[in-house]
Amino acid sequence: MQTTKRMLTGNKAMAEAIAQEMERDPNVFVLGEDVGKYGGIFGATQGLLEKFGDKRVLDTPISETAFIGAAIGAAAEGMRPIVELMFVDFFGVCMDQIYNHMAKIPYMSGGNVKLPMVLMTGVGGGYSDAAQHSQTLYATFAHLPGMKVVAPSTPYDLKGMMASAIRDDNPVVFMFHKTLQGLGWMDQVDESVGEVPEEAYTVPLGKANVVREGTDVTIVGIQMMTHQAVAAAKILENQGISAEVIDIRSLVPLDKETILNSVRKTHRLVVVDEDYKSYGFTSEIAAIAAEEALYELEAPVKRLAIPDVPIPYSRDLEKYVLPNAQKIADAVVKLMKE
Amino acid sequence: MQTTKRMLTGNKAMAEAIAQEMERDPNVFVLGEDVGKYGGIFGATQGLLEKFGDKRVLDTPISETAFIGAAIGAAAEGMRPIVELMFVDFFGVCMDQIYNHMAKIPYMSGGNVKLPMVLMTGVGGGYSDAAQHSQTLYATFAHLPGMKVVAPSTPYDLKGMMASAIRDDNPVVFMFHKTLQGLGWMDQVDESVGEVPEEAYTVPLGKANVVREGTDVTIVGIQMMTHQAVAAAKILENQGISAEVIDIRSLVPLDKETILNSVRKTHRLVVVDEDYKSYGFTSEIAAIAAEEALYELEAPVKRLAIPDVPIPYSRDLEKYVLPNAQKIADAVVKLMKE
Amino acid sequence: MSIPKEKLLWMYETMVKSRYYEEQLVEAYAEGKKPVFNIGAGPVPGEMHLSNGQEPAAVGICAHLTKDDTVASPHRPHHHAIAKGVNLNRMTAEIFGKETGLGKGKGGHMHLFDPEVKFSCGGIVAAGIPQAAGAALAAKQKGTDSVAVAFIGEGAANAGAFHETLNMAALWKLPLIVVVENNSWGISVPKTASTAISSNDKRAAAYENTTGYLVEDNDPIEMYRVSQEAVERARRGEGPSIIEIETFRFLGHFQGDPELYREKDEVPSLLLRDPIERIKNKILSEGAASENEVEQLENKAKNEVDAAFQFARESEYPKPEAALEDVFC
Amino acid sequence: MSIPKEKLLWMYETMVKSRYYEEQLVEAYAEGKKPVFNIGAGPVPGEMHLSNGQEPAAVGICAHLTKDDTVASPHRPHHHAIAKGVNLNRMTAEIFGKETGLGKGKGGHMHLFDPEVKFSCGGIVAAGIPQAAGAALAAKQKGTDSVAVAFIGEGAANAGAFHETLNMAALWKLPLIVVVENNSWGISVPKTASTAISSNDKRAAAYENTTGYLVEDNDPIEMYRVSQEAVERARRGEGPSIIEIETFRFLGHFQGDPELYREKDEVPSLLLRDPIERIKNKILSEGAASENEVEQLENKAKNEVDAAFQFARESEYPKPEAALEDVFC
Ligand SMILES: Cc1ncc(C[n+]2csc(CCOP(=O)(O)OP(=O)(O)O)c2C)c(N)n1
Ligand SMILES: Cc1ncc(C[n+]2csc(CCOP(=O)(O)OP(=O)(O)O)c2C)c(N)n1
Ligand SMILES: [Mg+2]
Ligand SMILES: [Mg+2]
Repeated sequence: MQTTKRMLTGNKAMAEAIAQEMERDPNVFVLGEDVGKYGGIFGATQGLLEKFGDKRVLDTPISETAFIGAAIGAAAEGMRPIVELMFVDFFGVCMDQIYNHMAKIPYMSGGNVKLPMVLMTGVGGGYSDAAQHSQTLYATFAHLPGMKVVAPSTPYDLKGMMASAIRDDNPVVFMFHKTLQGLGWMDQVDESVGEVPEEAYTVPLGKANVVREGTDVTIVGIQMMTHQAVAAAKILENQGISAEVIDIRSLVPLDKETILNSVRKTHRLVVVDEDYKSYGFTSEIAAIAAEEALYELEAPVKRLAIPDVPIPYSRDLEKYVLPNAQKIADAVVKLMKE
Repeated sequence: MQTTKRMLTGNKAMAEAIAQEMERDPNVFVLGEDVGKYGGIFGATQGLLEKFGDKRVLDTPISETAFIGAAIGAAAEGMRPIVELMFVDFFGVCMDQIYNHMAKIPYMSGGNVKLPMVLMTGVGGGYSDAAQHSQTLYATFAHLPGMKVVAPSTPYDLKGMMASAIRDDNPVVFMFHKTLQGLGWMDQVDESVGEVPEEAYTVPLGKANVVREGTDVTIVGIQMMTHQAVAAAKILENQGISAEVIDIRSLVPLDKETILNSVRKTHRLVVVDEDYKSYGFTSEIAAIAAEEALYELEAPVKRLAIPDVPIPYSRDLEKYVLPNAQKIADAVVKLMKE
Repeated sequence: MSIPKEKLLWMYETMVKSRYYEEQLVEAYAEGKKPVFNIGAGPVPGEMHLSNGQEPAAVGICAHLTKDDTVASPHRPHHHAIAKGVNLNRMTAEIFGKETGLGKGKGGHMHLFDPEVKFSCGGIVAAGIPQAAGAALAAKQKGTDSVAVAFIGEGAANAGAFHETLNMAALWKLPLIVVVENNSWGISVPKTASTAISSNDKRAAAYENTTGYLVEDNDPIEMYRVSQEAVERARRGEGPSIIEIETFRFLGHFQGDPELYREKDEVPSLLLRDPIERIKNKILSEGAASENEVEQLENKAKNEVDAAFQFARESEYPKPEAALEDVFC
Repeated sequence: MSIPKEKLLWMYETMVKSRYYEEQLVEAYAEGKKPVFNIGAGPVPGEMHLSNGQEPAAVGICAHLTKDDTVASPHRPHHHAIAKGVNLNRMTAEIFGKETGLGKGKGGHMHLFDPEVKFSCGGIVAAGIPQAAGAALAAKQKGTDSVAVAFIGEGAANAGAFHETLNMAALWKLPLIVVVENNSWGISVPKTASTAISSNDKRAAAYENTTGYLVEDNDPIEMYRVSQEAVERARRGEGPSIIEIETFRFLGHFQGDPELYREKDEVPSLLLRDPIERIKNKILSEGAASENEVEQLENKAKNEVDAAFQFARESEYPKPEAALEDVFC
C-alpha cells in the first residue's frame, strides 16, 4: 500500500516554517522588500501577510542598511526578526550592518547582548541574470566570524533549518537557492520539490548530510552543486565508480568530521561550489583535508567552482563557468586515474 | 666605503609614489576622508595637498559610497583616481560600489570600459583597536573577481607597487598595513622603515617574493605576517631548521608558481595570515598545495590565522588570536616531527 | 513653452523608437517561454525590465545632452539608452547575448555600456548616482562644461547613495542631475509605502546649491522645459538638480510579474494618457509636422529597430571560453 | 523656560561627572605612552575619542529618558553612556580591558553595551541610527511608549544610513530621535567642507512626520527644552525628530591627534564658553542650589568616578583563552 507523500516546493517549505514559528512566538516578525503582498520575490514569505497582518510582515523601502540595521536593533530588544535581503548580490549596500554589527555585537558585548535573528537571502545563477544577480557569495559570508551561515538544498531541510534558525539565539544567515524554490517562473528542476511533513520540526544547523554513500571518491557539494554531484554520482556509477556525496548544508559551523570521515574511507576528494573558486568554499574544504587528512589522500584534491570571473550573461558563457554533473563526473574519472 | 642609504617610512614611500605619479600624469588625483590637510590618517597622502592643491587632493564627506562611486565614474572618463577607504573595516558601507561596479564593469562591458583606479586602505591590528578597526579582510576582497588585490610589506614595495597600481589600467585594491606605515603614534617596528630610492620605479603586481631562502620548510606570509615569519625563521635557524619565507605581496593575481616551487624544494608548508582562518588566505594556499603539489608534501599543511573570532580589545586577548613569530616557530618545530 | 520644432520631432521619433523597440522585445523575450514560463529560456533570457510609458523622462532631458555628457541608468535602461543615442545594433545584440553586443554578451539588458556616447547602466538600485557624480567631477576637473545625468526610480530615492551623492555634489557644485522617475511602484511596493515625502524634488531642501523640479502627469514638454533649466544650471557650475517626473509603468516590474498587487484598472486608465499619443496630437494640432511627416518619422524609427533586431539575431554567440576573457586588461 | 530644579541639578551633576570622568581618562590613557606616544601601549590602549565640551547634548535629552528607552551612540560615547546611567564601574573596567567590564574586555571604549539601561555604541559612523530605529520599531510593536535616541556627529549626517533610516522612521512614525552633535569637525574636515546644509535640523524637510530642532551655542537648557518636545512627540507616536546642537570639541578627534588642521585660538575661545560653567552660574544665580550644595554634587560625582577607576584598575584581566568565547551562545 502506498501512502501519499506531502510534497512541497522549497519556497512553500520555508514559508511554512516561518508561519509555524510566528504562531509559536509572537516576537517573530518578517521585514524586507516585497515580503508582503508579493510574498517575497522568491516566494519565501508567501501567505504570511494574509495570515499575520502588516504589523508582523513589513514591506520596507529600498533601504537595506536601514531595515537590516533595524532588525538588529529589534533583536537586541528581544524580538526575533527575519529580515530578507532579496538577492545576496546586494550585500554591498548593507554589509556593514551585517558583519560589523549583527555578527560582532554578541562578541563585543561579552555575550551580554544576544541577536536572535535570521537574515535570509536568495542566491545562485544559471538563468542568465548576469553578474549582479547570480552569485552565491557563500565564502564572503562564511569567512567573517560571528554569524552562522547555512545553505540548505532540499525542501525538507529548508523547512527544518529555517525553524532551527529562527529558534537559534545567534544571528543566522540563511541562504536559499533561487532555482530550488520551485517558482513557477524559474526553471522547473525536480529537486525543488520534496517531501515535507506538515508539523513543525527542526533540522540542526551545523551538520553535513551524506546524501549518497560510496567508496571510491568523496564529492562535497553545496545547494545546487549537491544535486549536480548526485547526478554526477549516477553517471559515475555506470562507469563503475562509487561516489559518496556530502551535502554540506552549513558553512558555519562547518561539519569537518563528516568530511574527514568520508575522506578516510574513500581517499579521494572533489569539492564543488557555485561560488568563485579562489579564497572560497572549495579552498576551505581542500585545506582541511591537507591539514587534517593529508596521509589519507591518494590523489590530489580537485576543486570545481566558478573560475574567478564575474558571472557572464550569455547562456553559453554562463554554462561554461558553472560546474555541472558532467564536469564533475569528468573530473572524478580523471582523478581516479591518478 | 659605506654609502648612506635613503631610508623612508612606509607612509612616506607611498606618498612619494603618489606624488611622482601625479607629476607624471595630470589625470591622477586623490580623494578620501582626511587626505588633505591631515595627510591621511595613516599618512599615505602626506604633503600632497601642499604640492598639488585642493583640486587634485580632495577631502570628502563621510560618504564612502558617494566618493568611491565617484572615483569609478571618474575613472570611466579616463581619470586615474586614487581613493582612500580609511580603514578596510569600513568596506561594508560601500562594498557595492567596489565589488559590483568597480570590479565588474570592465568585464560586463566586454572590456570596453576600463577603470584605471586605485582603492587604497589601511589594514591590520595589534594595537587594541578592537573588532571594527583591526581587520585585514584580505580574503574578503581577494575572493571577488575583477580587482587586483595587493598587500606590500616593505617601504620599497609600498612605493614600487603603488606606482604600478596607479599605472595599471585595472582597478587595484591597495592594502597597506597601519603598523608598517611608520607613524609617530604607532608602535615603532623596525620593518616600517626601509631603503627607498628617490627616483620613480615600479615593482610588478602579482609576483611573490622569496625574502629568505631555506630548505626544510616553506613559510608563506603576508604583510605583517611576513615579518613574523622572518623572525620565526631566525628562531628556527638557531634550532637547526632552515625555513624559506615567501612574502606573497599580491593576493590577486596570485603567484602560485613561486609557492609551488618552494614546496617542491622543502616539502613542508606553513601559511600565516592576519585575517580570519576559515575561507581565507591560508585556505587558498593550502588548497593549491593539495591540488597541485600533493605528492610533494611530506607533512600536513599547517595554517596559522585568526581563529574565527572577531578581534578582541583587551591586549592579552588580541595577542592570543594574532599569530606571531614564536607561534610560527612552534608550529614549524611540531611539523618537522611529522 | 516654445520648444524648437526639430526637438519636438526628435522627442516624438525617439519615444516611438523606444516604445516600438520594447514591443519587439516583449515578443522576443516571450519566445521559448511558452507554454511554461521559464526566465532562463529563449533567445533573451534573464530578468527583463521594460520602460513602456516612461519615455518622457528620457527624451525630455536627453534632448539637451550631447555625446560628451554622461548618462547613468538603472535596471530599466532602454528608453534612456535609446534617447542617449546608444548604438542600437550593438545594444540589441547584447540583449540577445551575442558577440557583437556592447559587452560581447557578458552584460545583458541590465548592463549596457557604450563609452562612445557615455552611457552606462546597472542592476543595483541607486548605484549609478555616485558614478554619474564621478563623471561630473571629471568634467569639472577637466574644465569642460559637460554634465552627468543619473536616472533612478522613485524607490531608489530612499537608498543611502541618493543622499550621500547629493550632499557631495551640492558641496562641490557638480554638474549632476538626478532624474527620479516616479512610476508609483518599486516592484510591488507603492510609493506611499516606501517614501516619506510627496515628491523627491522637495528633498532638494536638504542640500544647498540644489534645485528641485517636479514634472506632473508624465508630460514630455514640461520635462523638456525643466531639464533645460537644470542642464543650464549644471553647465554654468551652479550645482546639482533633482527632477522628479510622474510617469507610468505600463507593464509589470519585470516581464513575467504576475502583478497581483496592482488594481486591475490601473494600467488601462494610464494607457488612456499615453504620452506618445499626447505628443503626437500636439505636433499635429500645432502643425509642427503633417500626418505624413509624422508617419515618416515613425517608419524611420521602426526600421532602425527592425534592423537592430535583425543584426542581433544574425550575430554569432561568443565562444564559451570567452567567458574567461576581459576580467583584466 | 522653567526646568524642574532636580532636573537642572541632575544635568549639572552628570555633566561634571562626565567631564571629570574624561579628565581621569586623559591621564590613564597617557600612562605608558610617554615619552614616546604609542597607541597600543599603557593600561588603556587603542583609539580614544573624548567628549569634553559636548556634555549638553547628552544630558539635555537623557533627562527625559528612562531605563526602558534606548540610546545608540557612536565612537565618542562616554557622555551619553554616563547620562544614560550605564554602570560606571563596568564601563570603566571595559575601557581598561578587564574581565569585569561590560564586554569582558572584548569591546573596549568604542564598544560599550549595557542592556540593563539599553545603551550601545559602536565605531562605525552612522551605524547606530538604524539600530536605534529597530529599538523604536520594537517598542511600537510591543505597544510600549519607549523611545530610541541615536546620537551622531555632524559628519555622520552625510552618511547614507542617516537618510535611509529617517525615511523609514518617518514612514512608520517610529519613536526615533536623531541627535546631531555638531562639533564643527569630522576629524580634520570642517563642517563647511563636508555638509551642504547650514544645519541638519533643516533636513527634516526631506521627510514627512519629522520635526527638526536647532540648539545653538551648546546650550544645555535649550537642549533640555527641545528634547522634551521631541521625546513627547515620539511617545505620542507622531514620528521622528532631528535635533542638531552646536557643541564644542575641546580635545583632538582622538587622543594623540596633532590637530595641525585647527586654528590655535579655536579651543581657548571655546573654553571661555564652557557649558558646565554656564549651567553652574545659572544654578547659583537662580538660587536653585547653594555653593555648598553644588560642591556636594560635584564631590558625589567625582567620588563615583574615582570609585569606578579604582574598580577598573583592581579588576583582573580576562584569561587569554577567553578570546575564543562568546562568538556564539
Ligand atoms: C540595492 C538593491 N536593492 C534591491 C534591488 C531589487 N530591486 C530591483 S528594481 C527594484 C525596485 C526599484 O524601484 P524603483 O527605484 O522605483 O524603479 P522602477 O523599478 O520602478 O523603475 C528593486 C527593489 C536592487 N536591484 N538593488
Ligand atoms: C563608515 C565610517 N567611515 C569613516 C570612519 C572614520 N571616522 C571615525 S570618526 C570620524 C569623524 C566623525 O565625525 P563626526 O560624525 O562629526 O563625529 P565626531 O568625531 O566629530 O564626534 C571618521 C571619519 C568610520 N568610523 N566609519
Ligand atoms: Mg518605481
Ligand atoms: Mg563632528
